[in-house]
Amino acid sequence: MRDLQTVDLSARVGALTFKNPIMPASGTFSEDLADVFDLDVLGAHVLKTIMHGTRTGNPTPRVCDMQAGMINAIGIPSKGIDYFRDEMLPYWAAFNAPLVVSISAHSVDEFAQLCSEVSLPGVTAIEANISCPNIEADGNAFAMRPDTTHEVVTRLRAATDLPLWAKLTPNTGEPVEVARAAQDAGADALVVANTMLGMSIDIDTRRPRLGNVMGGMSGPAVKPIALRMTYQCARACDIPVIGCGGISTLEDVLEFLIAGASAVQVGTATFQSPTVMARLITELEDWMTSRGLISLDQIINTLEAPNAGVFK
Amino acid sequence: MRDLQTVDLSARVGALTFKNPIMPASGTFSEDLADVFDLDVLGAHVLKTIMHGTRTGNPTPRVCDMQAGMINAIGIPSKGIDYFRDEMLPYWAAFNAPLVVSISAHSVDEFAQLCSEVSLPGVTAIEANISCPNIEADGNAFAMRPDTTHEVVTRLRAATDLPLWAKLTPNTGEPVEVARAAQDAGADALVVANTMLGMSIDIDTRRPRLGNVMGGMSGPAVKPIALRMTYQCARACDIPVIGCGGISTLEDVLEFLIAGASAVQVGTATFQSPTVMARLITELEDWMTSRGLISLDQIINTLEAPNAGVFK
Amino acid sequence: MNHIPTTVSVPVPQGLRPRCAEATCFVRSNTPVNGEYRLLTLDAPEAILDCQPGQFFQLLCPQPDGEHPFLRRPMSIYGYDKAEGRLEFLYKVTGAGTRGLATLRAGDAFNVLGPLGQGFSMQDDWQNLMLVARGVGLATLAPLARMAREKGRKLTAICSARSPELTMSVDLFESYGAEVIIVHDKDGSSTPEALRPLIEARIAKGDVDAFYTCGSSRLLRLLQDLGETHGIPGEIAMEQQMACGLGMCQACVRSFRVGGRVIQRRVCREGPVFPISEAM
Amino acid sequence: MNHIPTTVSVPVPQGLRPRCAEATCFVRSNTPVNGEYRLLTLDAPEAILDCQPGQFFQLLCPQPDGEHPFLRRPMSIYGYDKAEGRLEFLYKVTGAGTRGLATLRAGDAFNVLGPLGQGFSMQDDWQNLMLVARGVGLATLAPLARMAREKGRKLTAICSARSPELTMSVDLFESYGAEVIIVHDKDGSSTPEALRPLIEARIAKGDVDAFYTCGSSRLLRLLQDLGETHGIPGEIAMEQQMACGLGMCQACVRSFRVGGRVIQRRVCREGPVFPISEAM
Ligand SMILES: Cc1cc2nc3c(=O)[nH]c(=O)nc-3n(C[C@H](O)[C@H](O)[C@H](O)COP(=O)(O)OP(=O)(O)OC[C@H]3O[C@@H](n4cnc5c(N)ncnc54)[C@H](O)[C@@H]3O)c2cc1C
Ligand SMILES: Cc1cc2nc3c(=O)[nH]c(=O)nc-3n(C[C@H](O)[C@H](O)[C@H](O)COP(=O)(O)OP(=O)(O)OC[C@H]3O[C@@H](n4cnc5c(N)ncnc54)[C@H](O)[C@@H]3O)c2cc1C
Ligand SMILES: Cc1cc2nc3c(=O)[nH]c(=O)nc-3n(C[C@H](O)[C@H](O)[C@H](O)COP(=O)(O)O)c2cc1C
Ligand SMILES: Cc1cc2nc3c(=O)[nH]c(=O)nc-3n(C[C@H](O)[C@H](O)[C@H](O)COP(=O)(O)O)c2cc1C
Ligand code: FES
Ligand code: FES
Repeated sequence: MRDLQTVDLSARVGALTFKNPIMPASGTFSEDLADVFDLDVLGAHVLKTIMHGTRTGNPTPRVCDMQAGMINAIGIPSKGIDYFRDEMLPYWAAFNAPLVVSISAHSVDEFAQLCSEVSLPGVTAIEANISCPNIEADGNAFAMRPDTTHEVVTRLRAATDLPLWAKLTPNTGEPVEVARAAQDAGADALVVANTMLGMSIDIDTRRPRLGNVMGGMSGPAVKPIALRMTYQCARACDIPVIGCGGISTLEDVLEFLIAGASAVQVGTATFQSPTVMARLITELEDWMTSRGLISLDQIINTLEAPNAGVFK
Repeated sequence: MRDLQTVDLSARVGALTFKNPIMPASGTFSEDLADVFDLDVLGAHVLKTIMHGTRTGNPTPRVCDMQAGMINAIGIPSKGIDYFRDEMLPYWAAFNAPLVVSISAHSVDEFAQLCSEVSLPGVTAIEANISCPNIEADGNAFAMRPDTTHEVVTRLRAATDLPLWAKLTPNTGEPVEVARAAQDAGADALVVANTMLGMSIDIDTRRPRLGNVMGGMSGPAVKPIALRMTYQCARACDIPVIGCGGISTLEDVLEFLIAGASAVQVGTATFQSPTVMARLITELEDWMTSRGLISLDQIINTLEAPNAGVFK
Repeated sequence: MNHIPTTVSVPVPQGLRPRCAEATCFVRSNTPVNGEYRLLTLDAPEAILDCQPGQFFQLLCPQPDGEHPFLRRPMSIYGYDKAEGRLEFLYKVTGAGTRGLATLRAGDAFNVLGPLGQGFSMQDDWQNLMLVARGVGLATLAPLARMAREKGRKLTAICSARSPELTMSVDLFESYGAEVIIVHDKDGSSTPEALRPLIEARIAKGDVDAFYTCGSSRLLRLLQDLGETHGIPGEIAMEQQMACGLGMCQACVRSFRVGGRVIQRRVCREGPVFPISEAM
Repeated sequence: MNHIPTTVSVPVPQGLRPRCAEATCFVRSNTPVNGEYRLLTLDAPEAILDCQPGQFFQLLCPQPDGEHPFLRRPMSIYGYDKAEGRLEFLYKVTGAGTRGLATLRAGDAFNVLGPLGQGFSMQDDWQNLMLVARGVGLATLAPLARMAREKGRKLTAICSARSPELTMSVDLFESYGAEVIIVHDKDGSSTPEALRPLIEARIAKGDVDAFYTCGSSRLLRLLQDLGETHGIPGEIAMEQQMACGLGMCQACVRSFRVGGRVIQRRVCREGPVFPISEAM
């Protein structure tokens, strides 16, 4: 019997179904990657966060190395909503892969307005970047606290009929409370998580390695943080969680799925190897085949955790 | 003139002066290291956190690997205050290097009582581990919030005349507020920081790699987090900061000093190379000599940060 | 690979010849032994070659392609020779660290820390020794053969494996004059039920003053039971996940039954060798 | 080194021959050129050898002892030959990544991503070319020599260095028929003040239709000034810290003055070659 069944990679995230659970992380993906592989193999396309007006972003240098990862302080350079609607949307709408648009803003009003303005045909879901540590000083973003999260997600919920994802930050001390606040306010899914605030100094010049002094850490070094938060949020919430942080190998993908993620986003790994997402899809399929698994349900949320009860 | 001056490695931490700024991090050091090098070369000795009664610690496995670091869920196995007073203190008091005793407790009362009981002759300073993420579920410790920090440090301050250091956690979303709370409550110095809560899963068994499911990340992967917090706390507070997190090379030591640390603690690096602390002392001296520097004051808090104003 | 300079000398307490040290060794060879096992032979400095059977080293494993072992990996001393400057490990490739070990080639530099822990004892009245080992446990017990010969003891080695081809170190035991009994899963001779009468027969002949074993909890229970019944002491080498290997971190504890109480001991420091009667 | 398997083939859009690709190359040689520079010569697959002078590759650098470069490092194409399957980089050892490059030995596998970015143009009416380069900028400008010869253009190369011994690539320029002028710091011939009359004399003779340069902001300002005064266009190759190298992350922006406005462009995508008149 088993031989007759084929592996079904499809991933359900609330009401949406993606043909596989692999999608890019916001800010690490653009049309430029189409030079390297066929972007339609991806489960979804997630765009760099856009803001309402045009913005330059942070001073350079905007990136630096660390052991097993990188730190970025790109900021959110943005060409604004008009450019998105007129130039970007038509380009992405031509793909089969569903389009997820990431948005952000400095105030709740602006956020809600942008949310309603990007709710256009061709857009499949909206990812609310309520967590970018570069927008406000010291990493303070809406997602740092349950109350501010609840407030902004409530307003975003009212502003769109599209599926709404809230992207959380690992910089908060209350990840579970923030996740619940997003759920209670009507988010359809959680993206867990954005970058961790860090810093690096050039000892020869005694200057920060980033123009912005501090920046967001990503890559393998932060994977255990994102995995822990994914596990915490998946246990605490009923809405699906999309894992994100340091994913670069098949083992990483499986760790997040086992911890409870319904899908995953891949960021920094694409900078090391632009074809990594396409490879992960193939490797996941091969791995499932070799183990006789036919559905992601046989992997997602299957952690054997005898002592897990002691954690919230 | 310069040739006549010799490098002075001594490090001032409030009223205390250490002969150099290198000391071990709590929990990564014990008398066993005396088999490897002369422990009197160190700036100070910092012991594994003790609690009042006897405790077993967490289930095994207690440690696992990650890229560029490790995760531990040792917990605080403790032989209690009597064993400390009768067995450990006499051993450590025989060294010239000053002794720093790390303590912790589950309640403010117990914490204060232990603090007063360990304030014995032979003890130079007390490090309050108000941040160990394994003690309470999900990493919630006193140092997660300014109010609980203020409360416990106030009580500890009243319980001892010895210099009191507060060891902070990177798991909080309010590191600066917590640091200020510790300072306001009378701490003499801050140790920045303890481990970051993370998790790892064995995909073959689908079990957590740690008996305790989650644990504290340490090593090079977390260095940018600890460095960022050191910088934030050193700018926000008047009391000295002792940097801790991922320090394994001379460059790391210098990064923390430049960011504002008055001294540093070395933990996980000792597991990779037990002689690392002794080497760092020599390398620091050589580096200063080669650059004609004679005092740590020429390094500490010398970050050139044109944009730093935008950060708290 | 991680960068651990070993050229910088560090101050050592007056009069203390380091009991253990970090040292850079050079690979002589690193060859497959049978299916899953490899033998790593190193040129090692004298300073780290005052070893006891049962002690171990903490190996800083190279990073194999795409994997990143960070902590050192504990490995029993399989062979050592101070005069020749030789140190050997017999290892099974199981994960990132041992896959890293498998990449070592002749001439490579390789950082080790040791010797660590407490080795086997061989008390004066333990004249007739019986060793029961399986799989990688043989790596740990093998140096007992030379020790037994040096001390003029009689050694019987029961070597257990999945199938007869997979037994290891038989030649080594025999070269030191040990009697070797091979048992295996294929014919059922390796089960505790089959081993019990075999061992009891030897005990009856007065041929067993002490047991040595390693690893398998089925064997441990069998030997604990036989030991208690017949008043035969013995030692077991145990394993546990480690970080420091020196006794500092308390990662490697296991529970032991001592005088009616259950206590925790560090495998790296109080062990890895413990009395069979106390192991759990 | 990081693990990037390149054997798995990935789906590429119908009809698109990848403009750039990840590929495993093999090191032919990696030799010192003078004090600080090294020449890395690779055996490279055909698929990545449709290069233009001025384009670059993103190199996945091996980890040197104790250092951990994570991001790829951008390097200009110094030489390439599709027929021969050869790709060359001339690099200066400055930090962790380039120290890692320096550890590569003949036969080593090495992962590169490219060719990337927009190379130099050589418009039809640019018949007399003048190139002004210093230090590592020579690595970027060197392939222009062959391009000029192939297109039958006349090339004058002003090579600047700290001292005469440190000039590089002079033979390479001359082998393609370029006239080489060496200037250096020791006799002061490399300052903008000394270069200006030298270049102006050539301009006066009608010998300069276009400039090419790279790197130094003092040279840029001199050439911008001369270009504006005499109506001479030109191109500059610029540098900036990069993460992706493909245009995705916006790490590598620089400011440009275009039509009275200051705009930001990505060095990796719109560049690294830009009009001299727009550079800032
Ligand atoms: C004192 C002692 C002596 C040993 N002697 C030998 C020997 O001579 N030959 C041999 O092949 N093996 C021996 N082992 C087991 C060996 O340490 C492990 O097989 C090895 O650490 C596995 O590492 P890995 O990265 O390949 O596997 P992984 O499974 O990827 O290791 C993951 C982590 O778990 C730890 N770990 C995994 N298995 C064990 C284990 N059995 N014991 C302790 N830690 C483990 C690793 O050290 C690492 O930190 C010994 C273990 C101990 C404690
Ligand atoms: C398009 C382009 C072409 C280049 N061509 C060459 C060449 O042909 N030969 C050559 O020697 N160098 C060239 N460089 C510079 C080269 O990229 C850097 O010297 C190299 O990245 C330094 O890396 P490192 O780790 O050794 O130094 P580190 O100083 O340790 O690098 C730290 C970080 O800064 C980045 N960085 C440092 N210097 C530069 C720089 N000048 N430009 C961009 N990023 C930098 C590194 O990539 C790394 O991310 C080029 C740069 C660019 C952008
Ligand atoms: C260069 C860069 C730019 C990023 N820009 C954004 C962004 O605009 N919006 C956002 O929500 N996250 C952004 N991120 C965070 C990523 O989407 C992702 O959450 C994070 O990098 C962790 O995943 P990774 O380790 O796989 O990269 C950015 C990350 C990087 C490295
Ligand atoms: C095995 C282990 C045990 C630790 N135990 C303690 C402890 O008992 N008390 C404490 O305050 N910190 C403890 N820590 C945290 C360290 O003191 C240090 O803050 C942390 O590891 C970061 O530094 P590092 O990266 O240099 O190790 C422990 C860390 C490790 C790795
Ligand atoms: S491994 Fe650290 S105490 Fe045993
Ligand atoms: S390096 Fe990423 S956009 Fe240029």
